Amino acid sequence: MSHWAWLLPALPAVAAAVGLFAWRVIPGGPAVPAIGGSVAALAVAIAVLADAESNPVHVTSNTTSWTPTGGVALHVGTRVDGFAAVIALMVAVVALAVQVYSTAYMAGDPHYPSYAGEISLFTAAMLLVVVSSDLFELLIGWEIMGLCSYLLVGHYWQAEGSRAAAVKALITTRVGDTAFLFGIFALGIGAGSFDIGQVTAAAPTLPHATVVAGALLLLGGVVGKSAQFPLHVWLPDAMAGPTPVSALIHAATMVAAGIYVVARVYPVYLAAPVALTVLGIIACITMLGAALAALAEDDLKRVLAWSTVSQLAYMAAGLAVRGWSSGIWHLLTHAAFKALLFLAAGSVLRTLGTNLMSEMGGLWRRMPITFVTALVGAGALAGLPPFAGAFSKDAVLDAAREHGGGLGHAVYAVGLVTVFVTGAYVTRLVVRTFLGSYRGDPSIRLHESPVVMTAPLVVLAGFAVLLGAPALPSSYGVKRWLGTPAGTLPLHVGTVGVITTTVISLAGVGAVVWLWSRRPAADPVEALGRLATPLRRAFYVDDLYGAAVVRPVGTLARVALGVDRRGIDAMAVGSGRAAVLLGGGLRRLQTGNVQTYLSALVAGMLIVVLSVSVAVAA
Amino acid sequence: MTGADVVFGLLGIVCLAAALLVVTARNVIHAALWLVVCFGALAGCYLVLTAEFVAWVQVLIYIGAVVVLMLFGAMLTRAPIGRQQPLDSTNRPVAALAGLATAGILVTLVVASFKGAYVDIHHTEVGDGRVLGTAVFRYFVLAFEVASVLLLAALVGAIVLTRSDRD
Amino acid sequence: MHLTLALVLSALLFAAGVYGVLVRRNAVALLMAVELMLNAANLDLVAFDAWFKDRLHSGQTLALFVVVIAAAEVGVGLAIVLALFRMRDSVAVDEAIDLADRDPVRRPVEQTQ
Amino acid sequence: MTALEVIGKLLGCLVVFLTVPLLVGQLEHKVMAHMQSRLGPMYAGGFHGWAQLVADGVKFVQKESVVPARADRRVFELAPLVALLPYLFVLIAIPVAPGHSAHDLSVGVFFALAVVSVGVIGVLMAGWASANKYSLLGGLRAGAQLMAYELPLVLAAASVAMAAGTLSLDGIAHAWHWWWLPYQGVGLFVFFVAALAELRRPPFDMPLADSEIVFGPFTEYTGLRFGLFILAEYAGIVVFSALTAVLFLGGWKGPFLETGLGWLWLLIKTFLLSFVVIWLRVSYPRLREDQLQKFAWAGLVPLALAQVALTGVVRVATA
Repeated sequence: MSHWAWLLPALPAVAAAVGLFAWRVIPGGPAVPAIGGSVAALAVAIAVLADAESNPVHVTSNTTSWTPTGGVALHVGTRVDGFAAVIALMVAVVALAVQVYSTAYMAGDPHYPSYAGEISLFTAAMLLVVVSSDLFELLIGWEIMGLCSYLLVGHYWQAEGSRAAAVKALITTRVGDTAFLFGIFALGIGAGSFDIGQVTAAAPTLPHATVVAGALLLLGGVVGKSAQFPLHVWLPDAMAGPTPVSALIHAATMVAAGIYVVARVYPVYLAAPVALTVLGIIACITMLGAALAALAEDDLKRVLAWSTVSQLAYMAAGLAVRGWSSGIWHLLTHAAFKALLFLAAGSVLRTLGTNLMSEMGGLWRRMPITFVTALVGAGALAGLPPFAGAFSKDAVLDAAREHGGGLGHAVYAVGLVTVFVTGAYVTRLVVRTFLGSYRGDPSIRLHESPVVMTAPLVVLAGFAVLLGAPALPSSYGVKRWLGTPAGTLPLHVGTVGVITTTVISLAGVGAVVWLWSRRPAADPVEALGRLATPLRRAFYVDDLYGAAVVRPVGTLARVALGVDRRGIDAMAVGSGRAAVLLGGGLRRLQTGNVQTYLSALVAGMLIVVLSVSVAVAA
Repeated sequence: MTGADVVFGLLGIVCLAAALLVVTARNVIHAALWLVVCFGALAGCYLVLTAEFVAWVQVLIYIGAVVVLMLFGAMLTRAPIGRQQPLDSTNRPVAALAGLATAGILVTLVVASFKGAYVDIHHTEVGDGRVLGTAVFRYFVLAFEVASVLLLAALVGAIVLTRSDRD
Repeated sequence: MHLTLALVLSALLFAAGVYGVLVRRNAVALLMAVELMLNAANLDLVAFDAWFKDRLHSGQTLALFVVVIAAAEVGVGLAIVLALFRMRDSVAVDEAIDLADRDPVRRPVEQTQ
Repeated sequence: MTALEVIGKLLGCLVVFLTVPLLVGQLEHKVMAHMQSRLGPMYAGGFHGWAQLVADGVKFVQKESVVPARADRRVFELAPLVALLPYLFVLIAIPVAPGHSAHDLSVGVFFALAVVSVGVIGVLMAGWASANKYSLLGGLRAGAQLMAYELPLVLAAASVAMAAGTLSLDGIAHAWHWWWLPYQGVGLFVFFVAALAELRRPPFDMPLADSEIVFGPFTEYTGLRFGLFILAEYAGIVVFSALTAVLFLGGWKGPFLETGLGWLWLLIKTFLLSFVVIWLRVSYPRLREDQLQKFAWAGLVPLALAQVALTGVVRVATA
């Protein structure tokens, strides 16, 4: 079945083409190809995964020679192993959940056809990244994702903020993508092939400088796509898009792609420990910073966005400390519970029409299914057993501890602190949203969302539990598919570790609950007093960028525009005016009176005759 | 200086004076009538130059038809008696300059080029009907046919142009 | 007789025609001036015919053709003049200047936003 | 040819010019009168009023010659002469006997037609210079009529010139045979009718049309100048009758005494044709302007072209 892996990106791509260009002639409307494409992708993903189970290690690489470029050959093909199959399945599941959910969530949106088509394209692009066997092929999917994120974040293009967020997402990720492209060049030319298998195989034998440069440059793209410090700024703003899009971007596709690429070419990073160290440092900064930012954020979706940034840092940290399978496991569990949380947030948002937690509260009575599923997601996020997140996060921390050294200890310490902060902000989120008394517009009739929206919630909640629970004794299921590549630490979940993280997390929970129980109407973060302000502003990174990059660039642009208008345009306009002026003189000659013309004619004739006769006489 | 020179000179003076009156007359009918005089004198010049047939064609076509047509046209376009509408435009200085320059250059040229050239009119074949008929229908028959087609085209064109759209 | 006599007369007739064509505003009078120029050419043709003692009498024959063409020209020319008169009640050529580029269209040079 | 001879011939022409039209005029008076069952002039001069036209001439000379105040004086005064003189010139070319004319031109037909076509300018001048709308209308009609009938006239003359193989009037008369009557009959008809139109004689007298536009170009003329116009009309009749006689009826040819009394034959033919002209005046009503144009373009021109074609075919066939 792995020979058919190319169907994974192809089917959603066809669905996207049909949905974008032919939805008018489809009976049943644009939702049919959207959901159909997702279902088909899911079916193929299951089949591929089943195949991968019988062939646990690298299964197939259908490489076809592409256009001869004269340089390093480009290929197109698929490369499926258990790891890729699992990720593909995850993408397919989340995409299907999002598509189903969207039919209700986006009901009545005039741009739903393009929306659904773009989601399909997005899915196709992510699946292309997952199954591609060539770095350039991967890059194509990578860039299409960037385009789709731009389109989907800017879905409400009528709103100024939405457009700005889309542009910000695109430009920020482009900064990383540029480095990514050069990383591909460095590795591909160094290895003499862009084929992922050959690149990874050649990595240990390559010159150290090449590997380090390639790994670091690739890291640029990873940092951009996976929203790690310092290119994390686009992700919270990307909440301007529709909530299901957020779920898709933050759980299964865009941000996962960065982590996935690092895992995919992991032998390169193993050959360049410096890059892993850099990744670890970045992960530490991002992990704690984003969690703190989430603590002070009032916007429900932005809280989730910051939490995504923070959790992605866990995955990056896992990879950085050679806990390869732990990072991937956390990617899987995170995909489930984060998609769940976003969709739950969307459910709330659609009912209330606001993102602000200060206008929520006490929703659990009216929206019980949303509340319960959100609680599952929150537990997973906070790292509380028996939810999946607890074990995968603990696996990362275990790997860090096992890795040891400065990096390992730092990751472990920061990870534990972040666990506390995570418990706190998750609790704050739950109590501010679902508990207490309703603080919003009283005219809104609170009600549960339709079953089309709650059903994906329930399914994802099941995944959020199941992805962790069977792994508890030995993490067998995950291990079987992922395996333990050479040079990485085996997946290990220690009982002591789980208890430690649970206790620390519960401490964060308890602190917030205590604060809330004293003043139920107030925001628990106010207890931090003036310290809350830098958190709310996300440590002023945006302001820094604004001052250091955006404003100078803006000024430069304005200067360029001014030069263009007053200098270059002035030349064009001036030449136009000059022509008009000059023509004005000539126009006087165009009197319409034939005798004027004739006078000129006769004069010219006389001059000719005169000059000729003078010349002849001379 | 022979008699022919004298006759030609006198006719030329008449012709030229009439031509100048044609282009300076204040009244378009007067101009047309001076044109008759001019063409008549010119026909006389042709006779002196032994171009008999051309001379009478000149009279028949130019005086009998062209000038009549012009008089006709001038009357149809309400040529007034006396001067009411100035017949000349305002660019008289330019026109005078152009005319004088043309005259000066051409006269200088022809005098310089043909000084002393002599036409022996007593020993030239008289251009009567037989001679011209031979020339036209033997040597210039193609041009003759073309000219007849041209005339037909002009006839059709004139009819089309003057037909009012009402009928 | 002297050829120059005829040639000078022709040149002067032509000059008179040039002057008339340039100065006349009445279209009919203008046509008359054109006829003067054509006749000047005719006189030249006939004079050179006599001077050359041309056996084919091309000069006189061409003069005949010029007469034919002049007749056609006057016919069509007067038809145009009559059409002009019917259209605008005037045969002044300096009033028939509809083709003049008179009104300077001040097209605003596009304002860059 | 001595100078005296020339002067004698020219004087002869002048005498003919001054007498024969008067005879035709007198003839018209009497013929019309008798056709209309009346006597006509009976008293002037005694016998059948033979001196009536002399008396008329004296009257014209005596009368005041009025020039309208707004008229263009010089053109007004010149017009009768321009109308009259061409006919005088044509007489020079008419051969009265074999080889005898005042001046035999090799292109006589052309000369005659060219010169008579100038006469219309006089009418146009008179019509315009009178500053009278009737006169102008008459002038315009005259111009249009001349342009319409000039073509068939020239074509018919061209036909007979082709048949004779010469443009000389004397040559044409020489070449004439009695069977040319049927051969050039159509040409004769066309030429004569077109000549009537050229002369603005009834039934082609729209330019004058006394009942419509009060004598058209001649409305404002009085005295001697009016007399000159009348004289021009009769001179025109004589000239065109003589031309027709020379071109189509053999001119000085007759059944006998051709060489001796050729001029008499011509005179007889001329007077016969003049009689026909008068006869037509009495017989036919005036045509309408559009009928006149249509008759010329749709009737005479095709006929003349057919005649030219016939002549051409015969010439080529017998060559």
